[in-house]
Amino acid sequence: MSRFIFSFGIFFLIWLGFTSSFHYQEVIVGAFLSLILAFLSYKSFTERGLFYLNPKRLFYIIKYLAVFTIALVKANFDVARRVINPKLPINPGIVTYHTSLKSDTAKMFLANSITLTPGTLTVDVIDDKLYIHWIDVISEDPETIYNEIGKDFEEILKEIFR
Amino acid sequence: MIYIYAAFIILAVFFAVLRGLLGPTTSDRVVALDNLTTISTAGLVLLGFVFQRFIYIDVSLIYGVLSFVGVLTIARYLEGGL
Amino acid sequence: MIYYITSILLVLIGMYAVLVKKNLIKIVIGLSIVDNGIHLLLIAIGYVKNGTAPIFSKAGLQPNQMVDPVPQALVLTAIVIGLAVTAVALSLIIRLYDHHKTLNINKIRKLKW
Amino acid sequence: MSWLMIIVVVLSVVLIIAALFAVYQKDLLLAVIGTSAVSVVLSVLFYILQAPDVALTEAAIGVALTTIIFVITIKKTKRFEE
Amino acid sequence: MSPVHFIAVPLFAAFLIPLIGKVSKELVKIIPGIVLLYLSYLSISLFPIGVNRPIVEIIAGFNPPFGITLYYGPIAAFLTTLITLVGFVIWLYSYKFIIREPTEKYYMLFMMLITGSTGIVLTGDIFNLFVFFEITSIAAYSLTAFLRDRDGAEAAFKYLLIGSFASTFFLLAIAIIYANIHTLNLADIASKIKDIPLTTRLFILILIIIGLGIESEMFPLNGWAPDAYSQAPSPVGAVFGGIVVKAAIYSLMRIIFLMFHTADVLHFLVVMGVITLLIAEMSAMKQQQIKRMLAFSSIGQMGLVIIAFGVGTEPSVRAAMFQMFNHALIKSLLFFAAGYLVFHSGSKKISALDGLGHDKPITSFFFAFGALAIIGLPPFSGFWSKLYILLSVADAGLMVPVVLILISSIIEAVYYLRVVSRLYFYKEEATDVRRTPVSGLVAMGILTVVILIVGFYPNLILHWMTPAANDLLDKAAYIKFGLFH
Amino acid sequence: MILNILGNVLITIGVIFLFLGALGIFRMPDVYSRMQAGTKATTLGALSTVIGVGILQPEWFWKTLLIAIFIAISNPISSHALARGSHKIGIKPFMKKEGLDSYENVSIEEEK
Amino acid sequence: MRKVIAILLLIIIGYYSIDTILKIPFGEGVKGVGKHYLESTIKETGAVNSVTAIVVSYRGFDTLGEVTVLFLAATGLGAILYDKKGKKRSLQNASLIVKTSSKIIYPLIALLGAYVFVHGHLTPGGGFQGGAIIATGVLLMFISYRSFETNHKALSIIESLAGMTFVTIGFAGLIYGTSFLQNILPFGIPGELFSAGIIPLIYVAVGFKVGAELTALLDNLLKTIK
Repeated sequence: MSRFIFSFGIFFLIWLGFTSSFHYQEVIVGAFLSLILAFLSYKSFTERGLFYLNPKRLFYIIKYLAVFTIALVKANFDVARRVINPKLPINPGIVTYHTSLKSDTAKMFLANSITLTPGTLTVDVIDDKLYIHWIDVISEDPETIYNEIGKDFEEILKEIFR
Repeated sequence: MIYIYAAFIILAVFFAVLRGLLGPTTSDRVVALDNLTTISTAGLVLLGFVFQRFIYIDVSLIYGVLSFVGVLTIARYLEGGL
Repeated sequence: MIYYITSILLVLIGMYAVLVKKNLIKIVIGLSIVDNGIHLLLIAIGYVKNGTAPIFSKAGLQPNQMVDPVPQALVLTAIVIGLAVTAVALSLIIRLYDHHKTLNINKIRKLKW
Repeated sequence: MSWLMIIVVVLSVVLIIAALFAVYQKDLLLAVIGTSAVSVVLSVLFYILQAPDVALTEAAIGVALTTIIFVITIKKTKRFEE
Repeated sequence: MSPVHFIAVPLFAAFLIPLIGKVSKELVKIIPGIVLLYLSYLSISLFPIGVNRPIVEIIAGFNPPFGITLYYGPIAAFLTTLITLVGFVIWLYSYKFIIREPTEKYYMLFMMLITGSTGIVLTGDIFNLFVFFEITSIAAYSLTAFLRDRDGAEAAFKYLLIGSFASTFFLLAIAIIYANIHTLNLADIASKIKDIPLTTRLFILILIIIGLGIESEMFPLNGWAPDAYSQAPSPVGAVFGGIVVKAAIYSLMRIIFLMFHTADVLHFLVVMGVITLLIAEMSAMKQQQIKRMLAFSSIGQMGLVIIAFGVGTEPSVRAAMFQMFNHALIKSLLFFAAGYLVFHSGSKKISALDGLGHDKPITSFFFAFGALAIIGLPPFSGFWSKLYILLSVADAGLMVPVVLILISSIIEAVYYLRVVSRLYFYKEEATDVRRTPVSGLVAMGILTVVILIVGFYPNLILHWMTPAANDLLDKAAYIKFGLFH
Repeated sequence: MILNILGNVLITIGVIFLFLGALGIFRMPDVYSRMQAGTKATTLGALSTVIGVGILQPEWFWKTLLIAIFIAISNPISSHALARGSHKIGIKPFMKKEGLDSYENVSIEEEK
Repeated sequence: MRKVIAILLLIIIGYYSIDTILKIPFGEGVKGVGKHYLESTIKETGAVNSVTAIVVSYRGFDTLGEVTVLFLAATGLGAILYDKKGKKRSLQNASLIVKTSSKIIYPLIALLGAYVFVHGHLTPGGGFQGGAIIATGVLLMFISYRSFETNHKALSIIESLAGMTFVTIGFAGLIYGTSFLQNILPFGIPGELFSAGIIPLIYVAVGFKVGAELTALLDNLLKTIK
């Protein structure tokens, strides 16, 4: 039930975003469509439902967004640096990253975040191992990899999906 | 202002197309295509702003969604899925 | 003007592919390029300088600043028809490939071409 | 020449290049990527020609569906032209 | 009671069939028959009205040239009647002939083919014509490839290639027309066509002749036809010969007479018709397969019709219409008979038909009957139409075509009689014990009876041809009715 | 006024990064590095352009935000799928030192 | 040889078409039928989007034909690729990221499709585009999950019912109005969601139909024959 309400809410919000209008007809049709869609797909859409709306989790979600944005901007300046000056030392390679996250959604967010942060690109996720293409492999030590690549995200995501 | 935007976008399209033409492997070209669609998505929003029509934004939205599926299909083909 | 020339060039490139290429899928690609060229031509015909889309979504839009909606409606129909034809053609290709194990038009010569 | 005109010229050139690429490429998958690029650029051109309806349709059908059915067919048959 | 039923009802049936298919497979087979029966009834009851005064049916409540109109004039009345009747007979024949799965899809495609053909005949809007053309052709492509054990896919691909090329040209022509005179209604275009510069008009004419000529099997554009006819299931061959080509040729002639009615164009048509006729008959002579032979013969007959239209006088157009009517019936009969002959002999070759006349007397009789009718021997109906065409062409002073038509008739007689003689005068032990189903025989019987009746009383049909011919020739009336109803 | 400047600045940044992304895929040495440059720079570029437009035109904001969110989700995914695909068809990453490819011997496990 | 002939042919075609087309004035005001449509769209159909008004109302018959063409393509594909032995998709596993994300994105794409076809008379888009978007969403699931199956029976029932709805709306116009496909509902206030008479109804039917058809088409194409 909580999953159903959660998906309905998300769909409805997105509908409002699509129409950008609070005209009563739009709202009615939107609610109706969201209801049908939520009924059809709530099982696959979300694993946990309303669980994400816990204030503590909301706080972490906001924190996650902030960290993510900063990382994205940093990553871009990194890219800019490399693009403008391709002579910079690089040492590309694919490394294994062990994650302790359990939920699939969490892993997906972690992988996407890693892709968008400086110098890394997720190639595959198998069980709890992420294979990451790293443009400048500093070391192959799992501890260093963990700290360098995904520590910030993983800690926050752990809180969100706990 | 608009000239600067246009210049940058044209240059971006130029390099993406160049990579698409040169790209030694298939993946390179698909990356170029993906890039081209992303540039177009942003460019369409900008153009919509220039034309001052709100409804044009819809096109951009759908563009983003569908080109994503297209690229994903090609990627799945490459990895032997599909 | 540039639209007209571009569209005709597209049509010609597509027709070249259809007439010269031996590969079945290439031929269908050529057909779809020809279609695209004609669609561009139609839309360019309907364009009006400094016009805007024929959608009265906000106040103050006058019909005389709008581009011609008719070619757009025609192109919508034509695009869908093009998709249908492409789909049928590709399914035929799949069947031909199952039968002959080749996509080369010269090797599928049970019937005279 | 206004900035829009320059963009249109660039896009037209890209369009022709992509079409030629699609026709001349021996690898059918790349040819399909070429047609996809043709559709992408074409849809931007439709947008500039103030036809959002058509641009949307081209995005939905040209960029996504046509590409996808071509890719599926290639998967079912053969990727390289003899 | 309005002409829109001709399009909407079969379409509704096509949409309905999958639903019915969930309930009963047998019902799926019956529904097209019911629909076609209703349409035949409708066409016969609307016929006298349409002949007296064209019915212009407005779609969606917008007056022409803004909305789409259906123009149900004498010629359209005649052709819809022909299409629905032939369609009904073809359904009757298919009832037992199409046993291969997926039958449901066969009937859906068949219904949509009928929709498309009637649409081509009825519509009064050039882009709508294009849409119906596409419906017809896509249905035809799929039906050509319907049987899996033949080279149907190859023939269908060839057909599709040529067909899409044609439709591209047609679309280009529509684009140019719209760009110049900003209208799509046929009557409106006809009244404004003079505003287009001459060279542009010429280019449009060429595009349209290529675009529509392909479906009407005009000479350099008919490469698809023999393969498609021979690889498709027999009833589908009958559909092509009896329905699709007729609709296509009508639309071509309608556009030419409305927009480009000049002496030069008509002469060009005569020349094309003669070339089509001669080449087709020569090729038919050489064929080893019976259905390919029928296909070439069909192309030849279309050449004859094009010549008659090209002469452009009232008697010649009348004769052309009559010939179209005869050809639709006789060619369907021939395809039906050939279908079962091929089925019984187990081979598509003409040489495999030896002695079937003794083994399968009824089917063979129908084939022989059709062959004699299409050659144009009295008292069959084919005789009259050929005679009228010859007379009208001679009246117009075109002696060379007359001679060539006569020569081609002799060629035609030779190759048809060759098949008939093989059927009856060669002895061979036949072992096939399968019977021709009753529904097939009934279908052939109906056609035979109609051919005989028309053969004895040609005025029965010819009487209605005069308004039809006038309808085609009288551009002013078309514009008047089409625009201001 | 401030919104106006902010929006224009965002768009400018976005456009520059779009350009840099394209330049990146042009100049980088191998597919994976190109993907990295392409994904990151175009994602930020598109995000910032789109949001910039949303700020300039306040009633468009929600829709542009949706586009931005969608781009942020979909871009890395397609990039990842492409990287995986490239590796599967045997495109080796450019490496200075041998043996840094820990993904080399991992095969796709079958779906249960 | 074939190349030379083709190029010669193309040069001829190209010359004449360029010659013809360059005579067409570019960008000079709307004339003829188009002008009338622009001036009277709101008055005569109640739709804000003239293109939609033309597609569904003025030239609604074309749209019926268009729907038929797509239906025909789906049917024809089914007939051409028919196989008695039943068919199965062969898919390798997608990666976890793709799987998880397509689960999340798929309903959103469906919602977007629904948005597009419900708002056909107000914004760009309409039934075809909406249907195509929904089918693309389903395709996303097809390529991510090997076990994802659509209910064929339901699809074909949706297809049939939607098609019949379209024709029935047409006949309703014939019975309660004066002509086939005529608008028999009130126009409402232009710009609102519930306006423009039968246009939204037709577009919803078309959307469902196109979505179901394209899904069936893709499904048919994805399944191997062996």
